[in-house]
Amino acid sequence: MTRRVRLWVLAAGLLATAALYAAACTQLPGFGGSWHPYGDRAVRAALQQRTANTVSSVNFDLRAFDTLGEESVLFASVLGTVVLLRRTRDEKRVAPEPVRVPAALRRYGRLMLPVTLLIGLYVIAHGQLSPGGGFQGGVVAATSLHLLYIAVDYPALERFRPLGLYELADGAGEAAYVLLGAAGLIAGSAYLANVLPLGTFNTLSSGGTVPLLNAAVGIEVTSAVVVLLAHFLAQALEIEGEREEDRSA
Amino acid sequence: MGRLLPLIVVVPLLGAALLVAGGRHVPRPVAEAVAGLAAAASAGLAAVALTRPPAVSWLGAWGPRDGHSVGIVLVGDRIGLGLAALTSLLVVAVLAYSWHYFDEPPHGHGGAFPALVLLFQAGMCGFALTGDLFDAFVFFELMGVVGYALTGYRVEEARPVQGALVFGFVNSLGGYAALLGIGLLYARTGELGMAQTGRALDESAGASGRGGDALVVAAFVLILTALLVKAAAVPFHFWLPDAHAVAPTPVCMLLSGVMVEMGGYGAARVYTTVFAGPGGVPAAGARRTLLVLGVVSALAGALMCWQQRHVKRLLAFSTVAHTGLFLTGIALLTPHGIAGTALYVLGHAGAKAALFACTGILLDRHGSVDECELHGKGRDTAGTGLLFAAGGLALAGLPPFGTSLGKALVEEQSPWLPALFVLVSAVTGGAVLRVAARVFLGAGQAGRDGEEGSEGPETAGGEEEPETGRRVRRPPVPMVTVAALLLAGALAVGTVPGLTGAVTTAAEAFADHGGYAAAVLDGRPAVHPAGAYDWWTWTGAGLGLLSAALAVGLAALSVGRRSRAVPGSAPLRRLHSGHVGDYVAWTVAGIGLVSLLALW
Amino acid sequence: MNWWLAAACVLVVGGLGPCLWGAARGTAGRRVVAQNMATLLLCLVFLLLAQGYGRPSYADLALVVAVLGPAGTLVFTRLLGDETGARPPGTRLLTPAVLIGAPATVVPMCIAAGPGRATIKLIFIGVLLIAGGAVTSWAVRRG
Amino acid sequence: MDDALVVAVLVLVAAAATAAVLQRDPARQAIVLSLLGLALAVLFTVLQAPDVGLAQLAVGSAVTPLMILLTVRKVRQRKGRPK
Amino acid sequence: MSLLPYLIAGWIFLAGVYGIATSRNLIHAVGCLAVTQSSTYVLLLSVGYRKGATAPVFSDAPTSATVVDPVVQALALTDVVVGATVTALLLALVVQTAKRHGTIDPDELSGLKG
Repeated sequence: MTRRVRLWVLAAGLLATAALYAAACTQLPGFGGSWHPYGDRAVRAALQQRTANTVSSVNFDLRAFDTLGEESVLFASVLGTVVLLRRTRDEKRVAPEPVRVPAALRRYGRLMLPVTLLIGLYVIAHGQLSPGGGFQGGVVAATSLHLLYIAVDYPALERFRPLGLYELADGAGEAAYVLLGAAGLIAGSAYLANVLPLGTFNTLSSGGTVPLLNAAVGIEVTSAVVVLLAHFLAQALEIEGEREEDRSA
Repeated sequence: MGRLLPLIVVVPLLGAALLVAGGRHVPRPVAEAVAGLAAAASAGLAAVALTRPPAVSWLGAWGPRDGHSVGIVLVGDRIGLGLAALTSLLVVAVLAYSWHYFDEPPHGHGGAFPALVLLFQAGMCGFALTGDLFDAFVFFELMGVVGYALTGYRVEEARPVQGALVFGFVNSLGGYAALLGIGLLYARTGELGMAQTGRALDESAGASGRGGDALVVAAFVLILTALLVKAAAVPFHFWLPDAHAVAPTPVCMLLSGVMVEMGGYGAARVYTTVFAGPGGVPAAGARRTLLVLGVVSALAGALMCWQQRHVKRLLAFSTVAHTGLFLTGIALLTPHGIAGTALYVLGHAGAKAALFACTGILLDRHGSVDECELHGKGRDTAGTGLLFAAGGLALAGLPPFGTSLGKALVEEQSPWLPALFVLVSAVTGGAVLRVAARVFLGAGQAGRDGEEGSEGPETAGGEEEPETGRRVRRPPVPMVTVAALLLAGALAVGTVPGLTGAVTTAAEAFADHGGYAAAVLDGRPAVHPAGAYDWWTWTGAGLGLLSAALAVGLAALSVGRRSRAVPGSAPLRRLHSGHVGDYVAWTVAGIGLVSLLALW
Repeated sequence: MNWWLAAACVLVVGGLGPCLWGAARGTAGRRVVAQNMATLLLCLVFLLLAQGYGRPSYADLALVVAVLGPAGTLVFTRLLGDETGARPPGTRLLTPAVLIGAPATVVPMCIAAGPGRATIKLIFIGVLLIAGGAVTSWAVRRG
Repeated sequence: MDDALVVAVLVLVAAAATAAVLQRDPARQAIVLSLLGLALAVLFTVLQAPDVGLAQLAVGSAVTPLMILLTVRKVRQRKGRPK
Repeated sequence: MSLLPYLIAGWIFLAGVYGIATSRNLIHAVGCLAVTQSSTYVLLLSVGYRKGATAPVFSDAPTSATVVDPVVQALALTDVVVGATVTALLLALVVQTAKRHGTIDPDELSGLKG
């Protein structure tokens, strides 16, 4: 299809979609309205479950199955990336070119690594109380490790990052979520039922299974992001195809 | 039993997690055994659930109070469970097929392939069982993500990565459109469950006296877009031949066997549960939309299928054609149409997976899936040839295959349907039989590349890497056994007498808009007594025989000819360009087309 | 709407808007400068919003930006280093922006909050912001 | 009057999204995408969704740009090599 | 005003689609897909907004406070994760495309036609 024809098809499609969507918008309840039946029910249920952060309650209690699916999407895409970015038979691993990083930057990187990591852990741990949770904190924690690459150098990152361990933790985090859900079944209730004691409202141990599921997600996300970035880094810095002339020779 | 429903989805997830966690240290046979066990356990659970009365499972014990819930529900109705069971069985077959013969896994990840297959299974089972719109979106994405990774699995070659990319773009775009639609529905109804949303739409229609306004239609169109992308209906179908042509053979068996059908299932499920009531989309609009797209897909798929020389691509286009027929069956919106389509899907899954299995054997023996290159090379493997030809006849609708029975049930619904079904079955079956005759009998002339008649672009299937690492000398026993068992399954669908009755009852429950909501929200399952049902009739069997005979005739006529090209079809072939931009443009144009059809 | 929110609004329109303009045109260096400036301003915006809505817990977002914002900018300087060049236009603005902006936001907020854990958190964010701003503006200047 | 803030951020998000689409060079697009992520985080906070804002910040500020730029670098390596 | 957020969500969706369809670089197209997805966050959160309400987080607010809809926030959160993972996976495919085809311009990719 030529570019011109594609543009015509696209224009027709975009126009029709825009018309359809705009017509639908005129029928929507106005922005900022006060009618949110599901939301109101969810808030009541979350308070009854003594979880201060209602969003975490929805994610890890009321609609915990969605989060299981979401973690599986993350898990699957990491596994998929590992498979897609594997080193193939016609490629070799070369030592990455050393990069000279100024001392001030190195100091900043080394200093900020523990600080960022702590902030990440804080965000995970307070997931059921204040904004944050396993996913947000997990990504922050994983980013902290990569300060070693962006502010120090790649070998420093590789020393601090036993990849096998992170792959293990990735699987273990997913398995932990699945098994915590099964605890509900074993206790005689439904899958993913919140069967633990609910604790005191607005404390770290409140919410029953919510903090545990949150922690499982935190472990999985941290390790998943580390594994994901490890494969992108390896492709960009280490893996090289055999040169064309070598292959033909 | 209801409480255990989630395990059908969760057991494969746990299997995959264990395979990845143990990744480096688990030897390959152990990994494969664990995967097989997890898949089989899930299949067993689904089968046991099928024998019990239908049940629903509220996750987290957040059951409804006064018809409202804050949780997610899994619905174990017969059709959804049946699809989950079919998926799981096919996954077991695929794991057996790829046992020990599939190409070397990535270093240190012996369990990567089986783990991905298990995740795929979990995604499809979750999608089949969920009774919640957003949860369905999550599982749709899970299916998608695993699908892209599996399609691009053979990264050493050029075409798989391109096919996977195209698949990824079009499918994700469809998913996001659906999410917009779900957002619109949520704004209107304040609900996410299918039963709750449907009921809320009906109530608001009852209160205001108007149903099916622009918002509801837009939500319907946007959600339908994602499902039609999955179902590969024209003009959303472009990704399918590209992805199927390049994916590893075991993956093709799953993609064509069940994943594409999930799209049709989703369309039917969402329509009947959410939009079929007085507050939804008028039945005429929904019927027109599905019918037009179904018929066009069936015809275009058959036309494209006939002209392929790349055998996997040929089978892929036959999937487009047959999915078009499924959509046509669903479009009737009658219990009989759905029952027939369900039987047809069961038979098709067995036949199509068997055909891919045989093609995989050819690929592993000869390093090619090109009809011309393979000419006569299959003469020494009569067994594989017989299976391949039987698969072609099953596609063509030869009684007593399940495909034929399903088609017959659908055809009875309207006088013009037999013509469409016979034509499409004959052409797709004929194309497969033509390949069988050339490859396994050496009929016709050995084609050489340049002169094989092609007007317009085409994809050849030569110079492919066998998936077994190196070429195998004889067809591996597990591969042939799997293909034979799959065909036996397709045969059983048409010959086991009780099945049709059970499916008809299930279809009646499936099409019952109010009954579904009552069963899910009020705990009052509607009673659908097993009544009279149609089985084989003389007309149905006769039409099946006719289309099979036509397929054989077409194959016989064409086998000696040099050209497969159909005059005048070059512009259509040129549209299949493998270009992401083209396909995305067609997808939005499709949204426009569907909204026109739904509104008219 | 109170004064804190009004200040946040002014920062969004008068600060983030021009940053977007700067990030969308010009040389690669100028774009990275704009990105860096945007993360600095964003941190301040989050602090103002937390105060304006009376929700101290929103300050967690500022805390995260204070560490991840510089990390993001360093990603760009590290991987686009050969394109940005030394001393891209606009660099001069970075150091004064952070040295004036951070105290100008944090100090009034500390006064409003009074002594306590919230103030310690605010000062911590301010320190992180200044340290991050100093390092990134230096890294951007080097190119 | 709260509306003014919402409208300002919404317009900023729309502008950032449009600019991200119109940047044809992937490395430069990554910069605009990172700004889009920041703008979305502000929008989410203004819409009283700090949880989502935090997630968007975590993903959009460093991880996504890093992945995009590493991809760009890998692709350029291939192009820079003589055939 | 009462429709603006919804319309902007639609605008972002269409702009992203336009970008993918006209892209000459697959990395750029992946970026545009991310833009397309951000429309869904905007729509979901706009739908759940309530004027004058605060975040549904009660660690530093009284439990009697009026709050916005927490459900859409949970959905948007899931959506953000899904978006990031899809981006990663597609970028991995782009890396391999560059290796095996020597180009990432969709106009130059051939091999799957007809």
